[in-house]
Amino acid sequence: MKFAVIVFPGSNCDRDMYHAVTNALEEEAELVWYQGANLANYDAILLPGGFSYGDYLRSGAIASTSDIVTQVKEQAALGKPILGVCNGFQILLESGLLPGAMLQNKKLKFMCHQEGLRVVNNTTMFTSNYVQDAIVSIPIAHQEGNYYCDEATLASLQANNQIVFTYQTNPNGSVADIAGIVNEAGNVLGMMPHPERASEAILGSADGLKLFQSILENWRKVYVAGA
Amino acid sequence: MLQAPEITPEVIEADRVYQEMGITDEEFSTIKKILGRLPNFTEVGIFSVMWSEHCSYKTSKPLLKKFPTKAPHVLQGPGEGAGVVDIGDGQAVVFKIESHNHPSAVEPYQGAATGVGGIIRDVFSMGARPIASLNSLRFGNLTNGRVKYLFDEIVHGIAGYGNCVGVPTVGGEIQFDDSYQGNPLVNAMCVGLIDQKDMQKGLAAGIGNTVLYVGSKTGRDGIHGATFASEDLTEDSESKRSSVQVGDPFMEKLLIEACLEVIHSDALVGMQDMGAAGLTSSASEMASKAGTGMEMNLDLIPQREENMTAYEMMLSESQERMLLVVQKGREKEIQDVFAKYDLEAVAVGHVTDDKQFRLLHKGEVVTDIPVDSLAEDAPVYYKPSAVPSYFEEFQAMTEYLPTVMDHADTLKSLLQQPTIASKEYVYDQYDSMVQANTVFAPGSSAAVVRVNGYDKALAMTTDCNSRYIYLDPETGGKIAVAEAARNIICSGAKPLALTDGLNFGNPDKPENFWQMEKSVEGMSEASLALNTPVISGNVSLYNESNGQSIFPTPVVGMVGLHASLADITPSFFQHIGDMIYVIGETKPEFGGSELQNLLEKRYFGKAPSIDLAVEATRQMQILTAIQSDLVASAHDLAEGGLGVALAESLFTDQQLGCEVNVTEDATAALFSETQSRFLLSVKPEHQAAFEATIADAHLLGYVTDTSRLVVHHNNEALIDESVTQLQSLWKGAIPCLLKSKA
Amino acid sequence: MKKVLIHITLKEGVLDPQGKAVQHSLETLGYDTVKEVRVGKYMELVVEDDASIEQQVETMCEKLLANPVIENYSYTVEEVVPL
Amino acid sequence: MKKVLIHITLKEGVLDPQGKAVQHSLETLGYDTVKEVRVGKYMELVVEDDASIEQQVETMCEKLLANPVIENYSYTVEEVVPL
Ligand SMILES: Nc1ncnc2c1ncn2[C@@H]1O[C@H](COP(=O)(O)OP(=O)(O)O)[C@@H](O)[C@H]1O
Ligand SMILES: [Mg+2]
Repeated sequence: MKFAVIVFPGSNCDRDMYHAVTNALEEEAELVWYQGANLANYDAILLPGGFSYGDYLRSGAIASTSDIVTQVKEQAALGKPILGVCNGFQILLESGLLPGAMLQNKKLKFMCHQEGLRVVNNTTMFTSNYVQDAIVSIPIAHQEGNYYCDEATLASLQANNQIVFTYQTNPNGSVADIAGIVNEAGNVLGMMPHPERASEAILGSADGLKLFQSILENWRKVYVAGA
Repeated sequence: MLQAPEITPEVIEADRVYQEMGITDEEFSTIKKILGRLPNFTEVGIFSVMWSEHCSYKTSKPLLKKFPTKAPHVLQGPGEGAGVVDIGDGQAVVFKIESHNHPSAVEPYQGAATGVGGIIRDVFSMGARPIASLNSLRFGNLTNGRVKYLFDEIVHGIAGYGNCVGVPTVGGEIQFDDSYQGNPLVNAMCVGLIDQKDMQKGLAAGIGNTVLYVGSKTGRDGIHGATFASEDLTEDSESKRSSVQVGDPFMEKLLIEACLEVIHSDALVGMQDMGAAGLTSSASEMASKAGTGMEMNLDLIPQREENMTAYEMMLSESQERMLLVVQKGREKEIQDVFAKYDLEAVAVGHVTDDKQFRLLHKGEVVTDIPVDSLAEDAPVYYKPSAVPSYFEEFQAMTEYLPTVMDHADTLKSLLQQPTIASKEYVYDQYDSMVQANTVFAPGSSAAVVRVNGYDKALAMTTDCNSRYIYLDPETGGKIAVAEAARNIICSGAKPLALTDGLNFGNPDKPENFWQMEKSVEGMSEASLALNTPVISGNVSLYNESNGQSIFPTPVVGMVGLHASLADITPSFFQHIGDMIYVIGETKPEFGGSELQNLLEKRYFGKAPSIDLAVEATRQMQILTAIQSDLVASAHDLAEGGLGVALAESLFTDQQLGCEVNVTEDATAALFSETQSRFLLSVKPEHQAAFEATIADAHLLGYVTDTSRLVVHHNNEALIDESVTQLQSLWKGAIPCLLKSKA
Repeated sequence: MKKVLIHITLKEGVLDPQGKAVQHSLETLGYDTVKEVRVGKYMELVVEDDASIEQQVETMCEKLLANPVIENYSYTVEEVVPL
Repeated sequence: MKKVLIHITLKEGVLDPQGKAVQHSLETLGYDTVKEVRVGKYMELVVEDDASIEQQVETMCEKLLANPVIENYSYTVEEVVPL
């Protein structure tokens, strides 16, 4: 399986994501500069964390206007798995691929530590390797991770089972403890915690690896004969 | 502010305008001799920044010569952007520490942020990828409103910049003492990783080669920052606020990626960042080091503001700028790489053969100076030194022996002293994990960052107990180096080398100069004894406010190498039933201790003594034990002594406890700060092998499952406290102080 | 040249953590007469003259400068007074 | 009740990385008529009526709301129109 890791100016978890796929998952990945790429060549698209465009204006806002996001939308419409982590999630929100918006953390400070997450939906292509309602340890590192959406949107997220991860102890003020959501079709996941930083035990947790393994297994089921 | 280029050379001399730029009468006549004529306004400005303490080390040079700087594993010692040390496999580690004290006192957020940015540039301009940042901070008393503001904003600034550029902040240290009230210290350290074949030097070699300017445009910010850093902080500093620089970490991130891409091109000849004294120092140093000259046309310099003078452009300290020298005719290859990152690389000059530093502006030659004179002819001052009377008084005192009635209460108070208390409030704001190599994030003795793809890791730490150095600079200097090495050893790594950040008061006061002299001597001795040469560093003088000097604070930044990932050792107790040992004898030593601070609210008497031979032997024994897999956890004993170390070893979410027994004087056993001691835990099956490896190991007790810290004295209960409760006091202390009303 | 002044504010009903924090700090400083604080953005753009300037500013706000999920915007256009 | 509108802007000559990035992004989106962007803050305070309100706002700005080292501020006081 071939993953694209999109690199925007200011992305800084791009190499981490690449490492998680190539070394921990042991699949193929490419760092794809945001200009001049053709995303049709990849089986899955990863939008890494960091500070695209310095997080100036609003996190993810400037990146969301770039041409490559138009391509991401096209690939999403084809049903390919798209994962946005942290700044990647913010870009997905700003571009309208996922509903809602990010506000500053309620304590107005950047926060970086391991966080306990609950897998509230293990039926997605990103979470099928987790046990439903399992508690996993995956770090967060953000200043604008306070997920906001209006009540109608929240109701529809809940009705469609689009909430995938919630925080055990809400660190940032997110509506309904939301840490990660999928789109209605289920192939676009945005999450603030960093599974790529939790893909090897030596880094403190390997709980994030299952997420990448889920993507791989579900892809194999569809595309690899006999799998 | 001085910015009147129409002031003629004659007026400069007659009205001694140069004095306002920090040039003395003698220095001015030297300049006249060098040029064979009167310097113009721009030239005086250029000399003033290049000959400032910050750039020329004119008062500290004689001291820095004392540092041992060579060893077979040192690939680059002091003299370049950062020092470089061999770590095998054709790789090297690059590191340096730098102060940003004065800017941070004036505008704490931006001062700290640009400090981080500056040291990161020093590292990637060597061709290394920055892989970790650390910082060493000093503040006054956290009950003071201004101190709270400085503290919050400085931390916020470090986080704001470091998180955005994507370099994990993995460690550091913070101490609080009244002497830093108006003059906080912000020392930032950056560690980089490089393939030895990619090592760059800041050389303007090759006559005719092109000089490229890359990065942010030049504005009027930071003009005279270097000279500003070389003066006392006075009320007047408020009015120098126009020198405040603003950092752009996004620009820095683009520069990192572009510069690290460009180093693979053989069209690149040399690269240097524009740090202190901006364009002036980077350009003149690159030429001087290469034995060439340089000519630049200032009309071509990208400018952010209108009508900038030559003087302003040359002295500007706008951030995020780099100077490159590239082969003539191959500029395009380099420019294309920068263009990918939306960066313009502008040709602004060329390398010449006449060893002159020549600048053109609006068709006129505005500067024509022998380039070597800027770097090499800077004056060197041998300042008088005098033993301060306080030192003689302290040495003559009888041993200070505190009386402690309730050891449990005292332990709780010590855990809440801000210098000892948890710094989680601070480091939670730092992205300590980006790059996905952080094995030990802040909170450990030393930070550990693995070298991805290899079975090895780097340990790093910053340390400096300035109270000991105040009491006895020579002994304190030794302790600072030894303590850094202890932290590295405890993590299971071998110390490689150190970088030093020398923060002192006004060196014109003989007592201050004596402190500098003695602490450098002590540090040098310890560096030799522990085989950790000094490979880079920084000097920050005139750290005073309202006439009061800071405690002498020569910060040590040290890096060590884990020969294997298997050697990485935590500083917390690991398993129920493990045996707890303290290594080394304990004497009643309380001068400069946290207990003295707690009980007396001041420091006096003698600093704890240190025997470097014992230190070196013990460190090697412990490393051997760790490498033989005999040690479950290792923690050095520092502020607050054994009591605090025991508590800290239990502060995990594992719910462990301990039960230990101390003999003789309980106060000394628990709170003395005798040096060269360690707290180790060992699995019972390793007892014999462990005791055979380590001399001076005293069995204290065991790790328990009770989640209580229990200390017996001569087998009678002395302390029996809930670990959870101790931990919450320790964790809550700083947030609680910050919330308290001023 | 025109100067465009843009105000971007959080929509009513959207929690404003920054405004809350500012209000709290003001209270701590003794300003308890301050009942509410909302923090927004203010931008000044220098734009070349153009008949359709208002419409352009509007699309800039829609596309980039404001996030319609949480923010409102308003703007005014002024003459740039030459110095 | 009064409503206080406060504008906080960077002093002239102080680098505005955010404004630069926004301008560049607008340029990329085709708005190359935008020559400069400066980003500041805008705050709305609801404050109890008081004769010395202006002076109070001034000290709030000096002490907390603006950073006088790099920022300027200005404000206007309005009546709160009851709904
Ligand atoms: N206290 C010190 N100990 C050892 N080396 C030092 C010390 N201070 C400065 N140096 C070295 O002198 C050189 C010049 O330092 P500095 O001017 O601070 O560097 P830069 O110009 O990159 O900011 C560097 O190589 C630095 O490592
Ligand atoms: Mg430098």
